[in-house]
Amino acid sequence: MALLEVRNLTTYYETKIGYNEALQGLSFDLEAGGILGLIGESGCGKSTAGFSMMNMIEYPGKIMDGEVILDGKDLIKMDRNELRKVLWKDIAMIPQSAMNALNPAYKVGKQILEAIKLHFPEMSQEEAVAKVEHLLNLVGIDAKWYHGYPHKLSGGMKQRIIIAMALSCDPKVIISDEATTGLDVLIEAQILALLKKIALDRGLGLIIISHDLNMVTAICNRIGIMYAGMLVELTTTENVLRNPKHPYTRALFSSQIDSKDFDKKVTSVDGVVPKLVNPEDKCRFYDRCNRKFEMCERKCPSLISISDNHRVACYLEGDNHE
Amino acid sequence: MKKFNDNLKLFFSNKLGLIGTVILVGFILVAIFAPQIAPYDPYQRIGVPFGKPSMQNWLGTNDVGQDILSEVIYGTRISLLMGLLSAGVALIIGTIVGLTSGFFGGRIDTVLMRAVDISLVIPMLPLMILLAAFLGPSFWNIVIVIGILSWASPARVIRSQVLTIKNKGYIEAVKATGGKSSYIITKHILPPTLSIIISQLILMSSRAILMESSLSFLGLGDPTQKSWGIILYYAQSRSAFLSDAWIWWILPPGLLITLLVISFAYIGNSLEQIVNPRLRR
Amino acid sequence: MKFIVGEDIVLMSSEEKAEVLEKHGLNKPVFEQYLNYIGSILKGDLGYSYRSQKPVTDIVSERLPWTLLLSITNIILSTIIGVAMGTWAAWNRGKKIDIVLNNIFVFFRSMPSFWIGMIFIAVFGARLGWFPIFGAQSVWAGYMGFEKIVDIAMHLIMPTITLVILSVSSIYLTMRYSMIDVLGEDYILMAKMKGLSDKKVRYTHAMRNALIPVVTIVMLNMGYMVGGATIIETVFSYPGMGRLLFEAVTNRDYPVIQGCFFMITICVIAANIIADFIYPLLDPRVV
Amino acid sequence: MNNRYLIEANNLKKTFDTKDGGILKNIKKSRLKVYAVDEVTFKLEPREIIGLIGESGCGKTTTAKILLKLLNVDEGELFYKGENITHFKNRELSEYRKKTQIVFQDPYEFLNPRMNILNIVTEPLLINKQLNSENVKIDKAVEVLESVGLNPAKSFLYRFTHELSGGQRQRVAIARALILRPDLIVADEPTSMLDVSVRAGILNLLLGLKDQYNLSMVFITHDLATAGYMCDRIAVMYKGRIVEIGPKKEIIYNPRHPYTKALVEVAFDLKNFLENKDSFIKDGEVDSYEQNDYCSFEKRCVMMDANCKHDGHHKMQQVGENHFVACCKCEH
Repeated sequence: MALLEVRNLTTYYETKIGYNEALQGLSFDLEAGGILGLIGESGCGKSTAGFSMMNMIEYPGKIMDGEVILDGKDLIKMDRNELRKVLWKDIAMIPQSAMNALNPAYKVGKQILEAIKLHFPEMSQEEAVAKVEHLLNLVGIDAKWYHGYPHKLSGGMKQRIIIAMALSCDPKVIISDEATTGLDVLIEAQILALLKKIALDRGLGLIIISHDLNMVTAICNRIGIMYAGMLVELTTTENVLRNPKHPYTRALFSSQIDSKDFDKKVTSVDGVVPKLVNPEDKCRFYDRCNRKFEMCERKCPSLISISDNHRVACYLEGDNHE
Repeated sequence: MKKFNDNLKLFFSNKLGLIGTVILVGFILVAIFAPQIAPYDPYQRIGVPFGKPSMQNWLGTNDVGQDILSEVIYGTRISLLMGLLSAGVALIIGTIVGLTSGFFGGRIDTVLMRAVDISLVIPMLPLMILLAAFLGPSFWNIVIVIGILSWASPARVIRSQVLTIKNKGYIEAVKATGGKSSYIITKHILPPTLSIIISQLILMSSRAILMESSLSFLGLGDPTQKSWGIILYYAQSRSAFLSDAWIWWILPPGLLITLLVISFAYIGNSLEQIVNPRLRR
Repeated sequence: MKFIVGEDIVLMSSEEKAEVLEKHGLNKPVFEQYLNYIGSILKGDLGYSYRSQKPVTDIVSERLPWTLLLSITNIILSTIIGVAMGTWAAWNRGKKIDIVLNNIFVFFRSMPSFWIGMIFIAVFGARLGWFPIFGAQSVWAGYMGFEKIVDIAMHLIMPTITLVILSVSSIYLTMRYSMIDVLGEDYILMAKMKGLSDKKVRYTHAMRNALIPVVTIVMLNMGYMVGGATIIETVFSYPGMGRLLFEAVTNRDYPVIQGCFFMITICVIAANIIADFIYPLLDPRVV
Repeated sequence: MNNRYLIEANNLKKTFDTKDGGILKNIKKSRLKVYAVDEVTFKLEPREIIGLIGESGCGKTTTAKILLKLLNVDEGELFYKGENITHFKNRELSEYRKKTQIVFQDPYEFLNPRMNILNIVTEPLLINKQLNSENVKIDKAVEVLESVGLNPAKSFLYRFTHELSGGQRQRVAIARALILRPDLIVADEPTSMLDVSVRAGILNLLLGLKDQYNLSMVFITHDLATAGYMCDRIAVMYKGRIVEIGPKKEIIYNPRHPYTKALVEVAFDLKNFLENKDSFIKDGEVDSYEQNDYCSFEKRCVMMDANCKHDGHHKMQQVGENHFVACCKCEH
């Protein structure tokens, strides 16, 4: 059984003119020790996906449907009190702009300690402090920073602190939502290396939400490509690199610069992402697709398996013809 | 133009803004048509002193036998006018200071902002009392005193708006194309600041009305002009609160001040929500 | 220094004039007068009242405690009420309770404070007789000990409530905006994700950061509150600095006016210094 | 007057006080002079694109602003077509500014949201008093909008920036920069805010315009792959200094400076970097902007040893054709 099973997760946002269907039917499994990348452009619903998995969607957002099953328990069905016990203990998140995720008024050590004491009330003060110091060392921060305030830390250090915080209650799954965006490339790479190492050492399930194809392909072993609120392709990194199927995935790769041959022209995808408020029931990539045919306009294709470990939402592939 | 209509819609979608506007329009009408509306000339003795409300004098008469209702109606004129004028003076100074300070920055900014801080921290009312007493009671003196002592907070708001705009990329772009300071101020900085200036003008008016009434109440206003504050001053000095007279002598002017200030506050707040999207949540 | 003597001197006879000038040291050159003035302030000497001929230092120090009592009670109460209500409204932003609170405080802000005082006197003083309407204590009753404290408290209630109504709104509004701002911060989201209860998020994580602008506003409003005290002391004939200043202004008693301003300035500066000590306790970024 | 180089930057230096602002705040309370740009020297030929690459705070944007004369240098000289423009003022300066334009990172910031596209695009003409009539204005706007691929141009004229997509906005910004027919365009991370699928279009547009209008470009980026695609030459900056400069193929296929090596690895073989990061760079970041006289990269360099600490080692030395490196460990 998979560590985390996400089934048909659907989240809408209320607007004045109807629901914005920001996330539609997200389904995937995550094994222990697996690193899954969710990749897509702005507005594709990847951040909504992250928060929905934590059941942390707030008004005007609403989880309409779906299950997030962690250890046999469905997070979506839990009430706030049950959920509070599971959050951070079993599933933790490194949010976007970790720069601002530390409370400026408290020492960083205290903020990590707070989570530990909340979820392990039986742990003694000394043990908890020792654990925080151990975590700081683990992420490459001197334990003396326990008593430092966030404004004294650089961006990269804050990022490391947040990673330590995410690890503090030994969760089984960590979601990283654009966690390194905005950092300098070398710092970003160093932090990714750290994250990957920890995930592999501890056998965590890691979900990396990002817009950076280069980064995701280097760190993840499975990748889900999202477009306009839907998963359009879900497969191994190998397959994404060698054998991408969905026209959008292919387009993404043809817009990447080829390091071997800089004279090879990159191409862009014309058109814009469709409006997700009351969308038409056609393939959401229809307007920008260069291989569309009449079937695509009738109904939005669903994600189907075309081979082992390769699922695509496109009528051109497999038996996706109804 | 479309944007203007959108904003108008946004403004009126805020019910309080609409209520405020209706009340204010009402007050303005009363102020303009005071001679037509008021039953008597408020400066004329028409009855016995300290008269109780009656069919002739709905709100009774004051200590010298003038009709209180007429006084209150004429008071609208003075209070409204004085509020707007004082706020105007404050805004002229505040805009100049805010624009210079925000746009030019550096040492000028430091000096001006220090002045703003000081005038925000010093106790305003005692200073006003002093100035008003020194200049002597007259309509224009009160306007000037309130105006020159309340420029600081609009100056600060305007400066921060100017600063935000000044740091926008497009200002740098204009500089890179060779645009001069005068061009940048008139074309790029003033237009988006104008709406803030107007909303500040309205908020300052409401404060100025309160200050005017306070000064008048202390006997520092122009005793020949019947503003609401002056009416209350006479009510206080004749100890109206010790008898039933407070109901018709003290209550009405105060309620009207409150109502007028609230209408300004509602309008100002809903304007601010349009002007300052940060507040639009 | 010369101009400040005012017009009164014009009305005096020449002998009187010489005497007055001599007494106040006004017959010396302006610069020397100024030096003398600074020197005597440093010695704690604020000169003599034109009117009562008593030393200004005595007059002021007699009135100061009452103003301090009124202002400090007001600041404490306004801050507690403003912060509590502001937090409550921000947490329930957009709901009915938020709208009701907003309107109540806008209403408070829009009422002329002296008028509220007059209504209080008329209703709770003159009509119902619950509270005394005049002064800070019943001087002639000769109360002692506990009775005296109760008496002073009874005299304090109406002026304080009036003053709180005047000053609470800006604290409430600042707290509400600041709280709303803070609640939108990423570290609040983080705290929620960590599994903390709403109460803990609100009081440990949000409140402390939201209080920072409130300290600034209380500090900035200190002058405003003292100003408000001036007028309310006049309404309630409360024997504080504000009333003293008002009397001095109407009497053109310039040494007293100077003395009052001097004291008020000292108080405002002191309040600012206190605020500077509070800042680092709330915000470690300020050192 | 005719000179081989369009721009020559000679030993540019610019310092800022550290009195306030960001990371610098924590160094010391005393007023420390911080080199935002230190001894920056390079030449730019006509029709050439040079890439400035480095992390945030490395001085690449400051360099660009100096080139545009938006900032004055403390030391050093700047030549435009052989003419010394370091101390240009007023008339001369506005003549120079017509010839140099900038495209910013965030097109939404760069375009005044209250102006329609027509006014945004033609504003440079208005400022430089080259607008005679409304017809000329519209004609010029249409022409330039078409050249940046906004078709049909007429349909865009009266729209506002918030009605456009990110890619379209950046095209408008480019059109505005082009309308005065400049010789030099400084592009400050023009694609970093855009989605990947849109980015390619902007990059190709800029390359096309370079050929069409004989432009030179200073292309600022933090992404080596983009620099490789766009530029003829690349200058790698670190802590205000250029640490390596050379033709792009030299930089990318034969990097010599340890910092460049790490950047190349991250951009083109991230997987390998993640596994062996310690052989490329030491943990830690730019913690201080204090400059020494031997090597800016001291703290993070894996090759650092006692021999490095000799004054003057930060000077550039040639390691190949047009390829210069500021590292004493790099022999030819």
